[in-house]
Amino acid sequence: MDKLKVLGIHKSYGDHQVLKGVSLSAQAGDVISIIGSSGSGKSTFLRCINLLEKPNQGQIHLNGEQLELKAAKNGELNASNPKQLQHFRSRLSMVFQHFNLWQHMTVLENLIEAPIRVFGMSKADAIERAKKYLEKVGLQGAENKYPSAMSGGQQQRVAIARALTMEPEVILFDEPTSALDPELVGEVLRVMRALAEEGRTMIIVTHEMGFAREVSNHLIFLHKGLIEEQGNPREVLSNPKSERLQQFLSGNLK
Amino acid sequence: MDKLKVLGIHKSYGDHQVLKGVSLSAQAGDVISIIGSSGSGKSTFLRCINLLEKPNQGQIHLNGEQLELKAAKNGELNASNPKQLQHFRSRLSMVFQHFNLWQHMTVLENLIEAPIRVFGMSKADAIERAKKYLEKVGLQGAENKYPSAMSGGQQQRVAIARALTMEPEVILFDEPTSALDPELVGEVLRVMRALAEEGRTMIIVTHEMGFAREVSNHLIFLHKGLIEEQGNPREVLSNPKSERLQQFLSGNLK
Amino acid sequence: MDKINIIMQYMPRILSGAWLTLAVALLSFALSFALGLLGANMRLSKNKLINGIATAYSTIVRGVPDLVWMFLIYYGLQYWLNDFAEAYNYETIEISPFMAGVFTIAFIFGAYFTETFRGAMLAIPSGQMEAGYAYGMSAWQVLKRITFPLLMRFALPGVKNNWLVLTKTTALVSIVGLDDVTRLAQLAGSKEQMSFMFNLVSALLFLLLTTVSLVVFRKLERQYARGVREVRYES
Amino acid sequence: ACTPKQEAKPAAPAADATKPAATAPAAEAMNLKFGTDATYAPFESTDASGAIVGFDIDIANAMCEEMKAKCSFINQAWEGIIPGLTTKKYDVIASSMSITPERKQSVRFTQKVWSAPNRFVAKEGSALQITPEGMKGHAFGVQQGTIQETYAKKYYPDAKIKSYKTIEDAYADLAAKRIEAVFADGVVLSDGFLSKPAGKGYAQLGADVPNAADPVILGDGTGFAVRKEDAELADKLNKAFDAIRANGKYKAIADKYFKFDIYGS
Amino acid sequence: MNPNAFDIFFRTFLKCLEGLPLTLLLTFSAVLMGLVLAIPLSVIHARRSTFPARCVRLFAYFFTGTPLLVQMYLFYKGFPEFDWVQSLMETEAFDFLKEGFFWVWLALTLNTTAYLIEIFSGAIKNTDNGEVEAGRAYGLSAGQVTRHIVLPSALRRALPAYSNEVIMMLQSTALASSFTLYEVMGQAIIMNSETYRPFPVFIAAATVYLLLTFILVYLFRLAENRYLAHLKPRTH
Ligand SMILES: Nc1ncnc2c1ncn2[C@@H]1O[C@H](COP(=O)(O)OP(=O)(O)OP(=O)(O)O)[C@@H](O)[C@H]1O
Ligand SMILES: Nc1ncnc2c1ncn2[C@@H]1O[C@H](COP(=O)(O)OP(=O)(O)OP(=O)(O)O)[C@@H](O)[C@H]1O
Ligand SMILES: N[C@@H](Cc1c[nH]c[nH+]1)C(=O)O
Ligand SMILES: [Mg+2]
Ligand SMILES: [Mg+2]
Repeated sequence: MDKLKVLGIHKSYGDHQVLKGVSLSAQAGDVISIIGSSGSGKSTFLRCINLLEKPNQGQIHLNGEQLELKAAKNGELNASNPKQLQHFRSRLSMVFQHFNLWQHMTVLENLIEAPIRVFGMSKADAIERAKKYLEKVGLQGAENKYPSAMSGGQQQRVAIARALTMEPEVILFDEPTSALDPELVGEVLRVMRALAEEGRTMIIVTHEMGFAREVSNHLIFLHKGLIEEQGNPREVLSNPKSERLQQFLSGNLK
Repeated sequence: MDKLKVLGIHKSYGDHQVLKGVSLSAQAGDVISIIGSSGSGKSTFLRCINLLEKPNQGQIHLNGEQLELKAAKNGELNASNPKQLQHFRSRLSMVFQHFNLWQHMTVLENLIEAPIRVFGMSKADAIERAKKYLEKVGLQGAENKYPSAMSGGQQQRVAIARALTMEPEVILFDEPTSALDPELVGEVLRVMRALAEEGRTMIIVTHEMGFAREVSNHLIFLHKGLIEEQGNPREVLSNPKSERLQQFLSGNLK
Repeated sequence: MDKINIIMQYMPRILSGAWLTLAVALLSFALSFALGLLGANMRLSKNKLINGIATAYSTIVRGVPDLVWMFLIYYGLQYWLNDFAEAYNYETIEISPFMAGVFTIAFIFGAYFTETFRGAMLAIPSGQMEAGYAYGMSAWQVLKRITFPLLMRFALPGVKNNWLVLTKTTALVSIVGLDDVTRLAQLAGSKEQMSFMFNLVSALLFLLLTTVSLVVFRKLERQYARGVREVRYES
Repeated sequence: ACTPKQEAKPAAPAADATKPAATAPAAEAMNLKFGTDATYAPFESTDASGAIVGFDIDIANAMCEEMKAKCSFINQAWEGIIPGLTTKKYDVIASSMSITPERKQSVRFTQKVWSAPNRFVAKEGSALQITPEGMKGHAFGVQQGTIQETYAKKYYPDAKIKSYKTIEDAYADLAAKRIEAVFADGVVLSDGFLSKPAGKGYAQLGADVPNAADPVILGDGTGFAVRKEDAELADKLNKAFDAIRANGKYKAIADKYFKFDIYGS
Repeated sequence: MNPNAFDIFFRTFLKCLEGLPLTLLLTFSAVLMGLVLAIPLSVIHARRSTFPARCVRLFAYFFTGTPLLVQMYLFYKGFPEFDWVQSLMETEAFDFLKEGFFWVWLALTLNTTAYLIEIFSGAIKNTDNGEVEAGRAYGLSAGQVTRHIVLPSALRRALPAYSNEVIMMLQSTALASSFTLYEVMGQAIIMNSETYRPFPVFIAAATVYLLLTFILVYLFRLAENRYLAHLKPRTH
């Protein structure tokens, strides 16, 4: 059974059609990279998966359960059952490009907030779990720091730990390294590679071709709101079929 | 006779002894570069020369005239005669790392302010002179712009023109290019090279070894508040004697 | 001293007036705070009508003197309520002078808080809220745990300023006849021909309130500054 | 036409709305609220504790006893005293309000409660003449919105007339020598000012100005006032007043305050 | 409501216009005098902890920490109690002390001075230290740096805050109506005690103030465009 199945997502902003029917399915343990030029709709697609952006058409299934959607007046699909949406979101964690750590909370508070509020976990349990994942990203001992007192790479690792603490079934990454300088990129990639080896299901929007090649088992190239090409990353990257992708890759390597 | 002679400058902040006796003398037309690692006291030394920073010990002579100093209670030397200090400063112009242009004045107003106030020059004369130097730095026609509407390189050139309009005997530069991006550095270096060729007396704190080598006829390497090594720039730079300087230069070139 | 004695005689009553001043100030602060949150949300609404109403409210209120509002609402509100009651066949709704004063000040400062909170809301990066939703927190949880604490951080300087101005504006209720410090001290001063001393007393009581408020706000600022103080300066 | 759309949104607590309106036919004890501007000693003022006291208050209480009504008093600045009545903050004005044709357009008066002439006071030995010529260029004070203000503006066009929110403010400016005289209800000036420590060194100026000098402006004595539609209440008040006039309560109260006949002829 | 509400509104509106000159006189004489006083005082205020600086701070603390209305009472009613003020009031030359105008104006002026001191000294302290150093480095004297560099720059940056303060002052003049002055609000109060119709009366007054405020806002926007040109973000 598919862990995550997303079918025919359409999304427009006013007249501008950003996604024209994008689908994806991931088995447990799949790592799927999404690449594409700026404005091709990568972030929008990722944000439609957990309904941070409301699609105009499409279906989202998690573990075979379909997210109930109903159309609003303006044509956007909303969750008909807020509880179900919250439940879906809690199993589909997201790691944001700009981290979006809560500035008024310490690292530990950032990690335990959602498990406590969403799962009703006890504080002690949440802390225990949080520490485990903090260690996994190599930040043991940073529990009581505030995000503003950390470097970009550290912040991004906290953001990953925050997502992990939810023990989600799927993790969505939106350009997890692009806000970082090259030195910090290394830190984060190391952590993500470890996650991939653990067999987590991940969907990653990225500009790092090298990373896409190394860790993902499936690669999607988005162009103008459609999947232009997809398949095994090594094959696709070394032997692109479509002209678009060839062009994209040549620009990307310079 | 020495144009500028500075003898045995000592300066401490609290317990922290920043300068431990630094001397320098410049003939007319000398271009002296001062290099040294961050925190070695370069800026402090330059600022002591025109008493923006008050030294604890030392003498300053301009054209053989000694600046009268008297010790204040806290051990700092103050000018005993404010008029003499103003006079010294008007002949010793400074160009700041961060330009320090007066934001509420146009370029022209920036240039004529000091000559009018300090020399009591007529406005018409001051404008004439200002235009001449504005042209020299390649900014003719920018008279009525506000600094905030100019690029960093342009602003630094205005700052140099402002110093020149005072027709000073010595110009002090504190890292005149380090606030600029590489593209803008070029603009400013071109102007400074032209000044050196004109035979102006200049003291330049810089991180640009290439520049120090090309335009200055004397180079001073400051280390921990003392002159560690000095001499002809080409010789000193290609053949450093002290270990410190060797280390500094190796770090600097990577 | 004779004068001191006279002042001490009036002190209990003046202090009761100070208490009333404080009550008016705190109540209208709470109301205007809520009104400001509402107004700010309206100001940020994409609905043109809602936005327009809030914009008109904040512009008009701030363009008319407090005293004019005081008279208008103090005397006018009851007319309006009566008309309303008649039209819908309710019993007459009565408002006491105290409540009228509180409503007036709340109405005025609601406009100032609208602007304060609007600015603060714009200053919160939207990603902070999105992160909450993305992990399955409910709208209410996000508001309470994420938006509000951050809002307070950005709004606190404005809130402080509004509070300080508001406490001083309460003095206007004396003009419509509420027995606050200002009025009681003023009347006592007239009666005893010691206006200077008595008005000085009320001035000093206000100064005390200002001073205490400043101390309290410094504490609050420290509390809501969680996570801002340790800014890291790179290199 | 001028109903405010936006203000007043903070609606009053609805719980208050359950109180019975005073106009409702009262089978049992009726609740009556009186509005008064308690800055007008000896008729209405506040004592050191802040309680509202005075002749009008005592009379009103006596009438309430007669009507078996429960009475309370609300302090209201003079400028808002009629709006306060029409908006039902209270049901009766008991505040030395002179009965004038102009006011009758807005409120319904009871019969006369007391009547006395108007008067000037000034520094003892003042050489001022209270004729229009004598007052020319001189400053004197009146209370805003009173019959004396209207009268002064009409008959002393060349004087500097200053209007004050309360008569006490006028006394204060008299003491500060900002004005040379105060023009107000005579009894108020004599009993509420001249006979008090603050009035030391001041005296009546010239002769009394009787209400008959211009009855349209000065009216004929003061009365209590109710809303125009409350004819029934006015009736009750009139009956109660007749009763205390008849049973000597009025005289007892008057004697406590005055050595002369405050009811007037 | 009553059909003649409009009539009362228009009559009051015209009546309020009679009070307009006094309102404007109070506002502008106070803000101009306040400006003149506040500039030197804020220079003193910005100096660290000298005795004069402490005095100025105390002054500002008192006048910003207490209600303007109380200050007006203090001046209008309190000061004439002093014998020397009394005897001054008696003399021909100081006759104006009897009028409410002077005391109300004084309270308005000192109040706005205090607020302006806080505004200006804040702007002075925010002046870029580098610009100050540049002035000194070219031989300008301390006084010249203050007069020609610091103040022109600080006062321009304070312009938006100053315009706010002027608008606040305009509105504060309404308090003068409590001190026998018939400015706009005073005229409205007269109309109220004649008509007993607070709604149309005070809405008329509100309209006058609102119009005045809009005009001031417009004028200050023009001034800001002119004097704050240098703060505009770069346009290329
Ligand atoms: N809220 C919005 N309103 C209108 N247009 C939007 C909005 N969000 C995104 N868009 C548009 O949708 C298109 C796709 O945006 P999206 O952010 O998904 O691109 P992307 O592939 O993630 O690009 P990048 O690599 O730059 O992040 C862009 O043209 C963008 O301008
Ligand atoms: N106002 C001050 N108070 C205390 N210490 C100071 C002050 N100014 C400078 N210092 C200290 O003096 C030392 C020398 O500073 P200076 O600015 O002269 O160094 P520099 O050689 O110019 O370095 P850089 O290349 O980074 O500009 C540093 O350690 C600095 O921390
Ligand atoms: N009797 C006068 C004056 C007064 C003032 N307060 C009460 N009464 C009037 O009705 O106008
Ligand atoms: Mg994106
Ligand atoms: Mg330096």
